[in-house]
Amino acid sequence: MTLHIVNQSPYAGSALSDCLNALHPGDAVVLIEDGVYAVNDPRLSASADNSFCLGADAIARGVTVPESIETIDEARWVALCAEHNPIVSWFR
Amino acid sequence: MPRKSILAICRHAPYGNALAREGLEAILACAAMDQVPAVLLINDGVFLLLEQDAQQIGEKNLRRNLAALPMFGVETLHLCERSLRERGIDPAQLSLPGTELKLLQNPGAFIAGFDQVLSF
Amino acid sequence: MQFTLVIYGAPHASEGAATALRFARAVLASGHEIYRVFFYGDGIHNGSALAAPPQDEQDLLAQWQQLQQAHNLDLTLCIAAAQRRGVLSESEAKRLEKPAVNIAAGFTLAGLGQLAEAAALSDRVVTFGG
Amino acid sequence: MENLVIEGREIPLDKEGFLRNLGDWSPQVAEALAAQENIVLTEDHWDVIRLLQDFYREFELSPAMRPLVKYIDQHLGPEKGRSIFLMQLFPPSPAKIGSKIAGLPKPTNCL
Repeated sequence: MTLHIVNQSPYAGSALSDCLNALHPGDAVVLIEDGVYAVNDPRLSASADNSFCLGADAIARGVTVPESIETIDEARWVALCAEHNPIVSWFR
Repeated sequence: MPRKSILAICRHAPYGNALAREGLEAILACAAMDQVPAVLLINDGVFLLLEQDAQQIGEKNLRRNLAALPMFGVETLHLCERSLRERGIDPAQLSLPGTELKLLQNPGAFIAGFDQVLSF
Repeated sequence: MQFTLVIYGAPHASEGAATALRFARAVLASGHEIYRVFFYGDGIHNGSALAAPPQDEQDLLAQWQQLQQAHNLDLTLCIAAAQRRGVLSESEAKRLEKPAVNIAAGFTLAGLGQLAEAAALSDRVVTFGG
Repeated sequence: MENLVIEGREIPLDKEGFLRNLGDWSPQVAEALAAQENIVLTEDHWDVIRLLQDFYREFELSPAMRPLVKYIDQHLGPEKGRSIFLMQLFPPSPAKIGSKIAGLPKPTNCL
């Protein structure tokens, strides 16, 4: 199962939608950096079964993460990377 | 070296971002090292296939670099059909000498089949 | 598990390298290993010895160097990307007839083959976009 | 590396013996560059030099060993499309030495 990492605000570019268009059932999505601005994006909840958000990046930006998305720390992010294969980054 | 299946995803348009050129360079280098990757052009990466005259802006022609892939052992290019349609490109009009162009309807399933992905 | 990190962002220009540093620490703290950190594109600027950020901002170079020393990390700058952007070792500066050397201690210049090799030999490759 | 002098005109070379100005290339310059590598150009050398230049025009890349072998195989046949053939012509590093003599850009030291 693929782990997708998105680091761009959905308002700034297409990284999130590009990612969601390449999602396979069971894949997971991790929002990091400006990607955390996507926590309330309806497309995310509609397409992704498993969504995660890097807590430090959300707190740093004053973004509140809804309960539908699991807030994770760096250790959990690493564990997700170990559990999934391959890992794809969507950026800029 | 142990065999790992490697996929290179190119999703940036040529010239506006160095990643289009440097991504291709990385693909050529992997292939020259006998780690021939599969290549997927998706999102703006499909623009690499357009006929182009980069001399106009003092750049080297990236479509020509792309055309070198078969010499390095990459004989198939995978294209995201949706990305082409969204950009008004008719897949039937595309060709690259020496290269088989394969359209993908479901890039997610394709990506999931690899061990490693290099994103450019 | 062996991780390879690929970094495209210049320090203080994009967040990628700082995020990668946090990720790298977490990888090591979780008992995994880092096979290589490969700096590509603008990411090669992370290996410039001449960066001098203000005292009240994070010093990414010093942090990479500390981590490198503590864990004997392989920090590789892509030589082609570095030549274009002007991060040179002593031998490259000599070969290319350039007036200065600015690669930081702890970093090495090497070819893209090192990325291919890392992709083949590590268990996971994680890209940190610019 | 000392500069070349061809018919009274000075052709500047860089430290590694590559042309500083690629526009200076001519068959005579190629002979002189080859002489610096202790190579006397034969018809086989010229076939490869022309193919190196064609490769560069076609792909805008200086070829690495593997693609060069494949390209030569396509144009001169399998007898010559072998690394041993190239090693004999342009030792010890055919892609690099051949590119230098053919007047292609200096490789980026990448591989």
